[in-house]
Amino acid sequence: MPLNVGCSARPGNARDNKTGSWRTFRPEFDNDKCNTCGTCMMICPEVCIGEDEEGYPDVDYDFCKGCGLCAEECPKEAIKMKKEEK
Amino acid sequence: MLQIMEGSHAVAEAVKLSRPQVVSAYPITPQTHIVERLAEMVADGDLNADYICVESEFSALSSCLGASAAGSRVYSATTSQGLAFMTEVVFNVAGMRLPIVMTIANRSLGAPLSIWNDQQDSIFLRDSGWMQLYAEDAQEATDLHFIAYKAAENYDVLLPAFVCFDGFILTHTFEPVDIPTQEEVDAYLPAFKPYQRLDAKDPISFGMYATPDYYQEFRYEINAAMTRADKVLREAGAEFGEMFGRDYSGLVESYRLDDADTAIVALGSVCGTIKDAVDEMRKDGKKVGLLKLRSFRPFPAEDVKKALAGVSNVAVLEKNLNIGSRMLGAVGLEVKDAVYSSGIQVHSYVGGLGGRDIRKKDIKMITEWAEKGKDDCFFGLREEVL
Amino acid sequence: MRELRIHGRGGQGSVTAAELIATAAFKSKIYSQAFPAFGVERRGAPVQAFVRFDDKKIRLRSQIYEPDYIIVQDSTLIGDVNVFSGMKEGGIAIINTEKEIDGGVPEGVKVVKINATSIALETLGLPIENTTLMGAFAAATGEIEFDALEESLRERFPGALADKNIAAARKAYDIVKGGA
Amino acid sequence: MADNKPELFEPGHRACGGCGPALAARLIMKAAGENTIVVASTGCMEVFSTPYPETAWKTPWIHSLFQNSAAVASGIESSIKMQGRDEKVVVIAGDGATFDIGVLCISGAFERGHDITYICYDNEAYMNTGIQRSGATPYDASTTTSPAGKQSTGNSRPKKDMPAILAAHGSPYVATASVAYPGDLMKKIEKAINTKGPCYVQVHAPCCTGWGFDGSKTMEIGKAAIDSGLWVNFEMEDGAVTKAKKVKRVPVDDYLKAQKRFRHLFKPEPNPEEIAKIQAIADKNAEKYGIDITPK
Repeated sequence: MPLNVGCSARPGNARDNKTGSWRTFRPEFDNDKCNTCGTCMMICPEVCIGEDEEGYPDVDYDFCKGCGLCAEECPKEAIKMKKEEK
Repeated sequence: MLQIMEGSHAVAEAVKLSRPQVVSAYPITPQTHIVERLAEMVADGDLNADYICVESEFSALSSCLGASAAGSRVYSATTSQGLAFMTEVVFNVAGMRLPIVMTIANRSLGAPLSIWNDQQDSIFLRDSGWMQLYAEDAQEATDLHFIAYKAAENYDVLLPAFVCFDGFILTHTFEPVDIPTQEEVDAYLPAFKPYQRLDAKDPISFGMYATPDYYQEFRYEINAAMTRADKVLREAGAEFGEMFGRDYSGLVESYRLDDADTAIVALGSVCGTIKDAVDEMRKDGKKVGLLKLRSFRPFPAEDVKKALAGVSNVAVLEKNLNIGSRMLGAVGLEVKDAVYSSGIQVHSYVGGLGGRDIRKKDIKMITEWAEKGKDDCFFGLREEVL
Repeated sequence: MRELRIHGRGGQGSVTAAELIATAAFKSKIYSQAFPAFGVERRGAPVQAFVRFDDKKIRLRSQIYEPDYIIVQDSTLIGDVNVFSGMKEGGIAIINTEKEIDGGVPEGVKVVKINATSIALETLGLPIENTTLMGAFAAATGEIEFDALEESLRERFPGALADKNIAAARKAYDIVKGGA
Repeated sequence: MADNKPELFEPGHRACGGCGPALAARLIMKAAGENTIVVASTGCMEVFSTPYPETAWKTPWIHSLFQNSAAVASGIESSIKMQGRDEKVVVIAGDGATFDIGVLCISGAFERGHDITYICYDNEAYMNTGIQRSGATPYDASTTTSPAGKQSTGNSRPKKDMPAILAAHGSPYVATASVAYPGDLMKKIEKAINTKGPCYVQVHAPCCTGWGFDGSKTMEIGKAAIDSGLWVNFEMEDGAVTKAKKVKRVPVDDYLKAQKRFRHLFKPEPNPEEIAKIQAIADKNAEKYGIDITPK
């Protein structure tokens, strides 16, 4: 790939870097407890919690670093952090 | 049209005719007359630009950087301490490949504080990635601004440029200058078309950081662009010559060098005094000539080699001091490299620092020194105060 | 090439005088160059400004050490400053004074005295002598045509002020011409 | 409840898990919207979001140097104004860039009245270079250049009052916010961007690595700072405080105890004298901004 003049880049290609490999703990979501309030989606520093068709959290594990912020902040305690098994 | 005016005002006219959209500068002697005139032009509506009245040189060039990245043709001017204060941004602008043109009203660097002329301020930034063009008189200073924009904005170059002209000696001198018309300049220098710009409709990230995997390649590219600038500057200079009748197709200019045994090499306004001195020495039967360097970056080594091919001795008149180097001046180092292994003797003679006047008799003296092979040294030194 | 050195005090318009003389020379089809002594002098301190005249492009950039002409804007400078320093034989010194010059005038230098201060006071109502001295310079040296000087003054100053300055210069011009 | 505002800060960036500044960037960009040009200072956020050739930013973004973002933004604003364009120019810079090295450029830009929004993500030290003290570091925090030791209880000076400095420049809108309250943060960013003239928002962005807490606790720490009175969320319009978040204050101890940077105040022995000084800072804040909820 030729160098871009002025050390510039087209936007959004940070996605080439799959930070999910950093994870040692993995958030698991219990949709029975979830009230789809969206807190986890809003506060994820990785911007990797989306919504599924029914409005429940849908994690992109390609990027989730397993920080546990979502689990900590979930008002319904619907997210549990589990040790990654690789 | 030929008019008589102050050198600074001639440069301000050239800047106006180049149609910058953003001008950002901080006042510093002896650059002030340029920016004051530009501010007047903006105030009177003669120049359709935003004049950012910044709080420092550091912000002057930083705001130019932003304005250029956002897609405007921009201009700044400074000198000496101001240039030193912007140093970090100077390197940054080149690295981001922004074609900013900045006038340097050459002045010495403190300490001791001195407002007077030498060329240490621009010379010390030789590795920054900016082109460095030097003017002999107000006319050349005027013309080089158009050429600088044209070359800087060329996609094969995309490097910023200093147009250097000697503080006071040129900035504050009244002399006849041919100022072209707006139509003529527009025909030579079309509206700025940025290679890329900050634009919400087509976003880019600009000025990212590079890991060891990439950094060296970026620096390689800057150097390659500077190498290409040699050709682009010549072409821009030749085209200028065709349109305006003043030829700048060469990055060096030889004066009575054809049969010369000794050559004097110099940059800037002192070349005028040297030409007069050469004429007088020629009358006395001395085979001496001048090689004037119009560009120090890119350094036209091949031209220098060719121009000096027939001479035995070279006196490089240095208005800078290469402290700690065996070769006393930075220009001499480059000249010596250009003629390496040719057997030509090259000497740096340092003088005119901090505004010390350089007279024809000084030129004659260093010519004799070079003929005798006198080692690098200062000239015009007041031994009695040492 | 001919060279002029102007001696004045900060605030007396020496630099303006140099510029206007160079402009008038330019308009008289002579190649000219004007520049100040590059200094940091404040109001009242002795200052200098320079003009060169030639039939071809002027390349020389050094200061002026051996002038053909000098203008002394203020005779109180004589004594403080060696205003005649380096003057060429056959040179002309235009001095704003009505008094005798006691010594110091080099051999072969012609002194043209003019009471520019009183002319300026009469004509301009202000003791600003530089334009008056330009008239004297034009008459004494023939380097610049009076019409060209008039044109330069008209470009520099607005309407009535230009008229007054031209009148002052004219008066000095006529006096010097008459005395010649 | 996920809102519909587009995400303009992308995953794949290299911030620590649970990074407060990364969350700040995401929220700021959601509030700012697509018609925004971002100017970044050298710092942790710049480094974790733009290693060439990967960038996490989806709007135009530029980085020049550590200390010149406000000046770069001035130039961009001037440039797009001259081109008749209408993008919003937003600086996002850390506290070192803002409180310390960039003050000259910020002061100039604010005095000149450029239509820019300057956002400081305040994580209270130089995190990019390894947790050195800045002018934003709170009293007694132990950093690598203000370490607690036998003769030292950490940083010896209180936090600089940057909002007051910028309000004194005549800024029409100055606000503080915290990543712990995303809705409030986004509202303030929007208000700043839509207010003409130079506006300033200082965002408390807890740094798990620099402050010494688990990345899962970023929001909790942010809230605790506010509950203690050591951080106050307020707004200033034309130089006057118009709003401040009221709290039922709790003693500062809990907030301090939760972070390694204050551990020396409790271990090996508690240092009630120093803790009292920090409590006094919180009390002064409470009085100044009137944040205490008085029992009815």
